[in-house]
Amino acid sequence: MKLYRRQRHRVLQIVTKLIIPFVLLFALYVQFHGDYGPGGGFQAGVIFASAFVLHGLIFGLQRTRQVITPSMLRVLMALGVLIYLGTGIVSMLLGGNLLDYDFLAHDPKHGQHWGIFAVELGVGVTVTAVMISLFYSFASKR
Amino acid sequence: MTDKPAKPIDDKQEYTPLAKRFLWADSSSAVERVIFYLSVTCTVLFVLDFIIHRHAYAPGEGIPGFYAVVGFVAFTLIVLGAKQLRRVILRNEHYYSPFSVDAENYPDAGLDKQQYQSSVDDTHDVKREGG
Amino acid sequence: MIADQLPALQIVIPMLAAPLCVLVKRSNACWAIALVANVLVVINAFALLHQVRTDGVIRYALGGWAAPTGIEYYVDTMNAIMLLLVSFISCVTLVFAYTSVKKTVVTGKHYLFYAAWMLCLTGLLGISITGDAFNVFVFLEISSLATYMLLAFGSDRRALTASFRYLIMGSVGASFILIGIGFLYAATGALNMVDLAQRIPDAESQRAVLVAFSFLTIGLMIKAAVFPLHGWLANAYQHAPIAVTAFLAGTATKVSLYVLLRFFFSIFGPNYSFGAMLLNVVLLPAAIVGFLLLSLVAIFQTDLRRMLAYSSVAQIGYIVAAFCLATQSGLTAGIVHIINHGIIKTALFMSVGCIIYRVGHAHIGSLDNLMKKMPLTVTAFIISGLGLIGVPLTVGFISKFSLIGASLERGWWMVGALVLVSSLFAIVYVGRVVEIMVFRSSRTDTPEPTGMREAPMSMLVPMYVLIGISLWFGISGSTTLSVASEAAAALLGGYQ
Amino acid sequence: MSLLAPPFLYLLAAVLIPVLGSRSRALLLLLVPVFGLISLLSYGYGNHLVIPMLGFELTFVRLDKLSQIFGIIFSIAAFLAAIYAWHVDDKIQQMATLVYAGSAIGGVLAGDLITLFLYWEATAVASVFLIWARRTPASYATGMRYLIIQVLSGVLLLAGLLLHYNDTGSIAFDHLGLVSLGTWLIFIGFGIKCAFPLMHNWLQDSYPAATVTGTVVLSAFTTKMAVYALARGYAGTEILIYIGAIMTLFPIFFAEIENDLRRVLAYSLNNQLGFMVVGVGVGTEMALNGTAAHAFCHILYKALLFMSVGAVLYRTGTSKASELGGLYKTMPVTMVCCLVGAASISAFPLFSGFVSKSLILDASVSNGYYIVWFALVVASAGVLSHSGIKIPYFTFFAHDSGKRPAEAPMHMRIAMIITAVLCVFIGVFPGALYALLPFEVDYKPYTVSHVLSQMQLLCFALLAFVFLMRNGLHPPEERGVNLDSDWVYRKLAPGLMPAIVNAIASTVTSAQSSAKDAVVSFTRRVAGISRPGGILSVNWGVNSMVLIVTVMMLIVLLFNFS
Repeated sequence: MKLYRRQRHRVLQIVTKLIIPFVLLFALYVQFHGDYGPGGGFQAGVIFASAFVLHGLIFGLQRTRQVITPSMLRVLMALGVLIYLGTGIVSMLLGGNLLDYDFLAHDPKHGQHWGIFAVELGVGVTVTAVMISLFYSFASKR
Repeated sequence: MTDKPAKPIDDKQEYTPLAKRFLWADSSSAVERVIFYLSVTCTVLFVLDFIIHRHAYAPGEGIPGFYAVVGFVAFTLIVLGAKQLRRVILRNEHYYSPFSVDAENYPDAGLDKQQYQSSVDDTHDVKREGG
Repeated sequence: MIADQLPALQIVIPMLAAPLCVLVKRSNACWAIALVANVLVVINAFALLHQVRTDGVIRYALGGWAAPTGIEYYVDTMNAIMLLLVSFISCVTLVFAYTSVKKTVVTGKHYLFYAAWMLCLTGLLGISITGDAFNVFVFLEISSLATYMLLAFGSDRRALTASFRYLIMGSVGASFILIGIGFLYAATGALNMVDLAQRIPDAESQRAVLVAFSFLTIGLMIKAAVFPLHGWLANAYQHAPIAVTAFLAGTATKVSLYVLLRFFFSIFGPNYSFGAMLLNVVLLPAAIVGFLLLSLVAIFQTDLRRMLAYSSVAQIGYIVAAFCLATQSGLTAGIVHIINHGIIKTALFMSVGCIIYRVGHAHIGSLDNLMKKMPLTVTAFIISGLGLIGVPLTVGFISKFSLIGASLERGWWMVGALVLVSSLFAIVYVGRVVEIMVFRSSRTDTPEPTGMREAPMSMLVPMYVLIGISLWFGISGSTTLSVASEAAAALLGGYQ
Repeated sequence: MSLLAPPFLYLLAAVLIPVLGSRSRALLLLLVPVFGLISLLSYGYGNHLVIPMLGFELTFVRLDKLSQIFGIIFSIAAFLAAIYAWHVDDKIQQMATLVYAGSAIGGVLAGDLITLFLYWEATAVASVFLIWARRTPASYATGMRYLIIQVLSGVLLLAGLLLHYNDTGSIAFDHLGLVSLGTWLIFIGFGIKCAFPLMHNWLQDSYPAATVTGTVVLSAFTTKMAVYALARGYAGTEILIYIGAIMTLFPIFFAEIENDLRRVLAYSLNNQLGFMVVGVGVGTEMALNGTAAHAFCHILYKALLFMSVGAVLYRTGTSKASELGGLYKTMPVTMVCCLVGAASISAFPLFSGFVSKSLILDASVSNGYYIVWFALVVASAGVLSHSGIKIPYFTFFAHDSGKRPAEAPMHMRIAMIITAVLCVFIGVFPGALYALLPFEVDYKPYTVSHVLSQMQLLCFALLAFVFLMRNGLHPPEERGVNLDSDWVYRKLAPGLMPAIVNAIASTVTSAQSSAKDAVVSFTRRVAGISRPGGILSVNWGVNSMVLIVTVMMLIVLLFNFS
């Protein structure tokens, strides 16, 4: 059977397609479980990005770039920082110091929870975006 | 660059009245006469020293003719001394160049070189050089 | 309420501006965002300085976690001055950058340029404001990474190598600092500066503290470009976009010098640094040789930016020498010179920027008769050049006057005398440029570039703002002197 | 109101220069000294304008009779120079003139050492532009030398005042005396500006390099400000008497053989300063009166001489005696003014030099300094030789150079005539000058014995001149450069001793080549390592930078662990 160039790694491609959702899911787990157990934005971001790296390795950079474009990455990078800082600013607006999560909810404990959640989200988004764009720039021939 | 005019305007009649009063400086006989007057003045001053009692402060100042001798001798020694000094320290004009102004001409931009014209003429006829 | 949040706002505002620039992406809008953020930061810094001078030290616990546990921002007169200086210089250079960046930086990347600028500003302000030793390192890295990027925006290909060299040296320096902080943590178990200052006297004899001290010395010397470790500076300043050079020349090395002050005076304490540790045996010779030798080197440079870069290293030598006196008046002199040199060197680089904007290069030999074409720019260069020399009624004189006075007071005659000798060098290197720009008539063999005119207003105005301030500080020197001497007292007094 | 104090008025006007048109600038230059003088005279004696600055109380106007007379003559000099420079259309020169004159006046009005220092440096920086304004490479080099020496003087003053302040806790500028290292440094700082022997070259080096009008301005201020400073701080310091005596004598010889007339005048300026310094050194009321009076007269007649030589330079393009001669035919007004100046500086009775110089001579003799007095008498004869005879004779008479330049422009003639009239006026009515002097004057210059002795001295000196010319003994004017002590730093140091090394090495033949090479290359090497591409300014590679870091780390560790 003559294989077209795109079909050459069919097995890998199909397996990858199966794996990627789980990788993403695991990343989300690490992300949102970060405030209770081991994990957090940094790790989650890397794992999340690794799904895209895998996609890029198997399907080629071109297709990954279509999935998540560099300009989108740039937006995500900025967005992550904004989420992080936004949390801090909101806590300031609510009467606390910068990043003082106690003020984010009525109960300081809940506040801490929400605060860490938001901040880790911001970190996660930025790390994901940065990792992927690092991959893009190393993998591209230019 | 030459500063000499092609043909010096040298008609003595055209000099200003003030300049005409000094034309004697070009005639050697007049100069001789001036020197003669100078000698007479000197003699008179020297003789006066014996007649008039000068007030003396420093030792020796009261000796008649003190200033005359000092004036003559000091002047002579200074000139002769300087002449000897020159033998030691005179160097070519380019000795320090290009770091010294000795060897260069004054830049024309700062000058207004003009040749003399008789005062009868209008100033706009003045011939300019350089610039 | 907002008065309590000033220390946080100082960092948050520029940090917020950076991602906004990335999102907005339009060149002019980015510039506007950055400028607005910067103006707010200046006002904020001014308010902080005022607050500190009236109410005393401000301690701001991040996240509400009190000092030894959490990170805190610690503001006394010393770093309030630094905050104001850095944010102000950034502000004026940013205005200045508007026109010049359009010419030098590739059009599509302006938003990255301004974002990097804001990050760099964040880093520099963060270094100045934080009261946590590890946080210093973090902000140092933020500012350094942003700086590498800003340097690489230079239109010249050599900008890349210059940036790379700075990257290597900057990383080496930052690692040294990190290692130093790590050792300190190992020895004392503290990262908060106030806490460190209290614990170090007990741990003084430990090897780890000694090693930490040595690593910090070298690391900070690299970052501050003190004499033998200044190699990265000349290239970086020469090839970076000129607005960046102006910005960095006024701020980056000064902030590193501030960190040096913090560590050696507040944390280790002058008795330890300059008594037990013989810091002046290393720093003082380096500083003196630096300001003598590099003033000499500056004389021979052919590129204006490079000349000013070497002169910067020489000026840093003055500042470090002043620190080494380790007295109240010595520190005052050093701090005053940090302020004054920051202002005049920025103004000088701005005037060079104007020249490059119109002439296209900064080759000293072919700037003849520039006075005719760009009188305002050249006048600015002359005025700030006089300040660099230390002519009376300029800021440079205030600095030099207090430095020499301090060295005499300490009994170190030679330092004062050598400072004067190197001022004579400064006369030569500034005078040479002035003579060419003002008096040397254009050579006839090169064709006159047509249509050469004065630099645009957007470049001239910020430059003259700085010059106006420098003249004001020069004429009424007591303003800066009194603030600086408060700061020096705060440093020598240690943490309350 | 305080902005209208004399020094500030000048500085304010200087700021206006760039925005004014050509003629209004010249007019401003003319008006400022007038208003400055009015403003000066409107102040009462005492301290005014005490402003806190640099953490000190600085006194910007301290008016007493000593500073007043200097302030007045500086204003007059600025005014005359402005007339003379009416034609100049050069913002830089005009600005420099204003700043320079203003800071010189500020210097004499300064009530404390810091203010004095501020103006001291300002004069240095402003005046160098008058030299650079010639706009030639040579004038640049000369200006640079001048600037460095002037700033060095300021630096010494600064160091001295800091030491003095450390010693006494006072920055007041009153009598200092040579009592400590600080006051010695201040003294040397003053001495440099006052062109003490062996520190004098900057004067002869730079004045001939300035512009036509610049030299006139330069001649008035710097050195006289130094004389004032000495009179204020070191009156009665005996060493000054001998310094002054040497200053009056040695420049005579150099002036005698110098070819550039402006340099002749610079040497003669030096010689006249000697008289003033002797006066300061004697330090009695009469002597200080003499110093002030002589400074007053000297500024006028020296400006007059520089103006006339400048006018010649302006019209012919040269001020070299060997290129000039016979100019009286076409520049008679200039010639007559020059003669008045020459007569004044030679102290002929009825001219200004006579009434001021004799004060100093009498002060020195009545205090028993006979040798110094004799030196001054000899120097008086010497003054006649170079300024009295040489300048007018070789410029306007002597052999005809064939040059027929036009008469000096109208404004120059006006300036010269006013100055000449002032010289004669002071000579004829000395009372007017004496009224301005710092102390009560009880002195009659026109006594029979005094006039007689002076006339004898001068006439016989003239006779000697005739005698020497007749016998061909007078040195002819030759183009060339005369060495002076600046040779040390202009030739010896830069060429750095290859000659000496050669001499030593030739005796020690084995060491010859290596030693010579070493010394010759030393200066080059200093420049070599500093030039772009030299080791100090080459782009250091990452490897070498890291190596340096390592070495530094080792050093630091060595010190910290020892």
